[in-house]
Amino acid sequence: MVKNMKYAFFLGCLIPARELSYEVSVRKVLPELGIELVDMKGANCCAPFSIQSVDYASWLALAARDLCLAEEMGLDIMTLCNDCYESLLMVNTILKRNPELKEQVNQLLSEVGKEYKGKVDVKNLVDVLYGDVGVSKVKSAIKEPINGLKVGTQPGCHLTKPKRIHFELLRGFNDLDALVQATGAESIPYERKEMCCGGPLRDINDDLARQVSRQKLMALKDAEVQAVVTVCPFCFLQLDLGQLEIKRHFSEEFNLPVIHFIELLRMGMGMKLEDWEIKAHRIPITELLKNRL
Amino acid sequence: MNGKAVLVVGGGISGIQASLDLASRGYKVYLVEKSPSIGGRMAQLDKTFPTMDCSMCILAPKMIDCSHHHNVQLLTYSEVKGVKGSPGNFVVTVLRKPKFVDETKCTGCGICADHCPIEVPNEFDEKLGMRKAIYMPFPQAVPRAMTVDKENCIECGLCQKMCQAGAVDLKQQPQETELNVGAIIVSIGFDLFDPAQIPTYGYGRYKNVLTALELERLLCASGPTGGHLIRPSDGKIPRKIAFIQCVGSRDRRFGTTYCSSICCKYSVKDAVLIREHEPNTTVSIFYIDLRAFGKGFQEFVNRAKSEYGVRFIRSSPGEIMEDPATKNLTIWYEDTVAGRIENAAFDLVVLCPALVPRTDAKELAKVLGAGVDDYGFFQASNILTNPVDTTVPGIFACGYCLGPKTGDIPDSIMQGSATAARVAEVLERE
Amino acid sequence: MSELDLGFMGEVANTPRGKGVLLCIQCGRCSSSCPVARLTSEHNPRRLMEMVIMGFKSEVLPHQLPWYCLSCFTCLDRCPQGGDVGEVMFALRNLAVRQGNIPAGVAGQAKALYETGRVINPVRTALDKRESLGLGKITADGLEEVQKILKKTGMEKIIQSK
Amino acid sequence: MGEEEPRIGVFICHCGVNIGGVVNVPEVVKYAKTLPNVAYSEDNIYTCSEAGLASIKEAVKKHSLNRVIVASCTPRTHEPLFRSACREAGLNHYLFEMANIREQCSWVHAHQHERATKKAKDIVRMAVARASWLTPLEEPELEIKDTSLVIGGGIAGMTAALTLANQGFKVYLVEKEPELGGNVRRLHMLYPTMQDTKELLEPAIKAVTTNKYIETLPSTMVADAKGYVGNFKVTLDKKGEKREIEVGTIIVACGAMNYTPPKGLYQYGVYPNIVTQLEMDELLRNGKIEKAPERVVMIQCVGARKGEIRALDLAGFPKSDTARLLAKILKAKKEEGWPYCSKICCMNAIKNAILVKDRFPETDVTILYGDVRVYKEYEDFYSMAREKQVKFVKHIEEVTPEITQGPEGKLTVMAYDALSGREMRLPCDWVVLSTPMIPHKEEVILARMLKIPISSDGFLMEAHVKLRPVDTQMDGIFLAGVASGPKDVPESIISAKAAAARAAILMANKKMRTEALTSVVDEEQCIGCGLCEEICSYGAHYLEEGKSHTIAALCRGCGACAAECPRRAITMQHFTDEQVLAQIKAGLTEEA
Repeated sequence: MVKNMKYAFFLGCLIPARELSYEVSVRKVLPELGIELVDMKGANCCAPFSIQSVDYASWLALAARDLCLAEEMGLDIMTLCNDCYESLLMVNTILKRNPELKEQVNQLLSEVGKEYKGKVDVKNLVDVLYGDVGVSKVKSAIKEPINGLKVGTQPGCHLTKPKRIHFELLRGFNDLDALVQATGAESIPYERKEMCCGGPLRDINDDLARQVSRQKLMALKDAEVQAVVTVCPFCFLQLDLGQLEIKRHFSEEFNLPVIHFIELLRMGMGMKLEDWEIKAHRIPITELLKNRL
Repeated sequence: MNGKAVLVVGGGISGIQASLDLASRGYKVYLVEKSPSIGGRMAQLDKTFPTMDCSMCILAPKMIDCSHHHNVQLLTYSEVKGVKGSPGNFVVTVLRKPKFVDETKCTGCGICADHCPIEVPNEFDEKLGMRKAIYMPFPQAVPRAMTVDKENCIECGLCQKMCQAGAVDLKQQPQETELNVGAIIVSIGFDLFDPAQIPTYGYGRYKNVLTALELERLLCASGPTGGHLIRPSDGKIPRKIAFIQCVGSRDRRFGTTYCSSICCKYSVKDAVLIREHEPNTTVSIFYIDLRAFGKGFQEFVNRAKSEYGVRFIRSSPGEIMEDPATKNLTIWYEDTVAGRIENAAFDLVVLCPALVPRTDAKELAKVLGAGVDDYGFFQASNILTNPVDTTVPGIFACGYCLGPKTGDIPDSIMQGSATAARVAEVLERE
Repeated sequence: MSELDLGFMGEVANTPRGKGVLLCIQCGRCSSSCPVARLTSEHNPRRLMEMVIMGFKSEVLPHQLPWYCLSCFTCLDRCPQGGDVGEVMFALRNLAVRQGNIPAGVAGQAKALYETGRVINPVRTALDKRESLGLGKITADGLEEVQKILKKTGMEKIIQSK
Repeated sequence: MGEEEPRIGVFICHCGVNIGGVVNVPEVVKYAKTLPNVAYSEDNIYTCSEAGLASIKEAVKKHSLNRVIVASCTPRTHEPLFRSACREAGLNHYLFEMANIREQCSWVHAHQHERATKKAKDIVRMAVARASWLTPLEEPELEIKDTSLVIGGGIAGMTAALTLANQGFKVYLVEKEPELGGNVRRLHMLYPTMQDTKELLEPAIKAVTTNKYIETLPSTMVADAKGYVGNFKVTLDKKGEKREIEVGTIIVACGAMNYTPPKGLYQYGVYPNIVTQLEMDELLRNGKIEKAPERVVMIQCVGARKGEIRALDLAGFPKSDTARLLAKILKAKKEEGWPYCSKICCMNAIKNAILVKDRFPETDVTILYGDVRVYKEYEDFYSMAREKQVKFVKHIEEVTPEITQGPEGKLTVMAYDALSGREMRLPCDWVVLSTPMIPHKEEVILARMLKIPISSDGFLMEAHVKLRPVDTQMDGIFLAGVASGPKDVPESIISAKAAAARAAILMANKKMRTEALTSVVDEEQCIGCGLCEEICSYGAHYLEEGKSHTIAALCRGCGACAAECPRRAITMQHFTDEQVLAQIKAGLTEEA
């Protein structure tokens, strides 16, 4: 059975603004694996946790509006950012289960001529690669396996928690590890894998945010990994940029390179990173990947 | 003997009590037990509160009473397959699984087991100890006869050759027996919630995380370690032990919203036993609400605190982490009264899992046509006024298969006697 | 000693994400699992639930307490009662915002959302880079609709009041 | 000594490793064989196992043994078993003797293998010396009357009476009040179903009063009880009108009462709106709370889980004046509180909280607890209350909540919230105290009359708290309902049915055998001084024509009379002077 490999591509806010290299890699790699991405014209911000903290109804309505756009396109959504993913997924789940709430949200949406019907699904990059493409196909696409690289993966909280939502969709905690292994790299288990990167506390209590990241980095260091592999751009930012901040505030240096999973996959598929993309990593990756860059 | 017969399904303490009361009252009793021996959960325990009697020592006489009573017929290693009829006239089909040993010939000498080459984990010891493929689950088993575990048997025939009584019969076939009975009592007991369902506690991954029943076997003089309290990873005596309450109990995630009723109490007992076994070992009990209700328990808790120095911490820990090198365990918890989040290292952690319905409870309920409650326990026809009647007239239930109806041994015994009374009421009325 | 607010628990419980507070049995699994609570004694989700139950409204809403939560949802997975502590935090923040307690960072994002339809906007150099890489333009096609929605829900007022 | 020479068989048990791991059992066997009159000895892994018992029977036949000794554990649990093995082997079971080398040897000397072995030999030698003097005894057979007396017409008593009547036994149901129903009458609704108590009581009362086998005797007390299992003679007193009945069994379902705090405890009796849960139940039932209260505060464990009663106070059960002693303790407890958890108060408080909430949804109900002990499925009842927005607050129990009254009669409770570490000021309209269920005076009088011991918590004591929860130490007398400790309705019903089942066994069999271990009076020696009658706790001695006589069925074989008798006219069967002295002498003799 041929799966529908065409997605409404939800970029979110952070990636197009600050992590262009992520976007570029996704646009390069996914078509090679038979995934067609269609940009969502007129999409708004997913209403992440900061916005949810302000107002509940606005969250539902804004996320539902994005879901409506996908419904109009007749496509399931694929996100890159965990925040976007969780926000859209939760609203989709809540509204599908609660007709009364759906009615209220549609009342808000009628204001802008939209109606949420509950016809599309929300997926994340990992879901698409693991579930649609499949680990074996990913593996067969690897031309230059990343052998010998020991990494710790950071799936990020909102890819897997709360379990009652994610497990129902049969999306597991170890999907990312399977994909990492498929590239030839080794995913090393470490304590506190489920722990948050600390990012959400940025701008609220920067010091605490850094302390959380520090705990996570210490656990990774203890497991003697060579790099961290992330999916979520916020995790990436927090762990990558965060190391510089930790150095500044705690005089503690981890020097642990952080890599987007898609970059790992891209290199494995034999597509070299460009110079500006290498430099987008604040913790240099040149030493680690010198033979592949 | 008044010629009327009763079927009791399940040979634990409440089934035994019901059987003995009915048999002494003059009824013929068929006691059907799924496993090779009667005795049930109580047989697995080390000591019982508050007299600190050795559990087996006070149970064994009752088990033997059952086997000696002229009105009791034991049908061990057997299962109920079908029920027809109505109160006063049930026809029950019982499947007698082959033990591959003739119970009438076997003396239980155990020479066969000495020569059996196959060793497998012993279910009676919660798989902490080993048994042979031909075995008796425990030394005081009733009936005292060996059983061949055909799943693991390689049919080498050594047991047959060694048996001087000629009791081993590897060609024995399953038999179906039809019994005519006036009433039926269900007393199939409970299973334990599998703590591996709460991955943050590491049961199954961490060697030194045990269930409370496993601990009972470790403390028991006839258990796999001969009563020496040692931890599984390295055989050393644990110096710091923690008990964690409500592992699966009071938990909506698994549908086990009820309180299992016995864990707080047995934990305090185990803690005191441990302190008596190993005075240099400290014990901490992590609890949410310390449910020391029932005769003498509050006083016992007070003594555990003041005389035995058992530490009680009001907290349900978030997670346990293992040091891969030492296999020591770190518990992350919040002392909720102090409001402090802390972590502490322990040598051994004992989880107190919820008590859940037997895996075959639903199947048996179906065979009997009896209802089960939301949790899967046998439903009482009226929890206030008819607490030991099932939803089917003439079929009664006692012990933990009714759910955590306070659940400890005296309650199980009272329920066993109460079902005997109900049976007499029904059968004498006719 | 602050005066207890009798209705605070009910107020929280009646919000869409706050019902979990009624399920809390104060077991402490959330607090001992919370990555922030392990770092600072200021944040303790279990104690926060207790303060809501008891009605310490004036100690909860005007302060930073509900804003320490990472929304990592570890507590949601571990709460045996399905008490959804992390969700209750959203309910508390929603109420806090209505009392004017909104951290600058959050207020900034909300403002950006209203003005641009996005919470984070690219700087000039990023826009140039996009163009040079041939990536699509960032448009404000949906902005008008976003503003209509935010006006309708009343969030616009909150944003403007800051 | 009997006519034939004693031929003693000694069976020494390893009890797995319980004994075998400490005592050198084979060595003890070897030693036993050297003792006088020992014809045979062997060791067993578990003598109590079927194989062990079979071995005893075989040896009795093969070696013509006429005395059997098992050296193993305690006779308390295992003597009946070995005795029946002897019987099956054709030996009078009073020719059996037990030597305890586990509790009295291997367990207490676990680390001294050699000395433990020596002690085991001593114990076995003593048993052998005694066994040589054992004589066969016959157990008297008693007729059991198939009528029963149930004391107490509460839910437990009515259930027990109906259960027996349904089996065709005649039952006298005695209730001190003019109406049946007991404590449940005072309740409004029953948790967790929130069923009206009438729905429970009315059908039960109707079933009892219309049952042809039950004679209901309201406004009646038990004035006196004599006799023994199968043959009790009970004097009933209905407002001065005496009547004697004869019954085979007695079920005590005399209930308990709710503890009323003394004036001043938690300001009870000082301010008007401070009530117990039971009083609150009545107020709610009668619609006495008309105006919606702003807040109701409930305080758990008032007078419970407090104070210590030393078990010693009640040990022994001396005849002298138990009632006085107990009254003294009861009084002391009233000041200090009761040490046990009353088990049902948490659910009771929740029930009343829900009733208040259902009536006045806007009223805040705050329950101050130490532990929420909602065991079994009552957890769901607790959840239901929380979903109705009842507040549960763990307070620091060590600090007694302070209750004050403001100007307009408004109460204020000051307490510490243990879980937020904050002091709380709770202005409220009602304070409800959850007080425990406690034994009442009639129970103490009954206990004395029926010679049932009382446990350290003041309730009637079971024969064995674990294994015989509805039996008493007195054959033919059983316990039902809260007489033996706090229980809720379903638990009371279960215990009543259990008691009825146990009583029915005796009555259905119509006869039973009793222990032969009783006192025997040598009339020639007896001077009729009456000391034995006075000392006996069980009423087993009586004087007639200047001589003492023993009622065998009542005698528990304690030996107090034999020790007290100035003329040594009393012999304890199975513990004769010869037997005991031989044993002591052997104990003082060094190992050969």
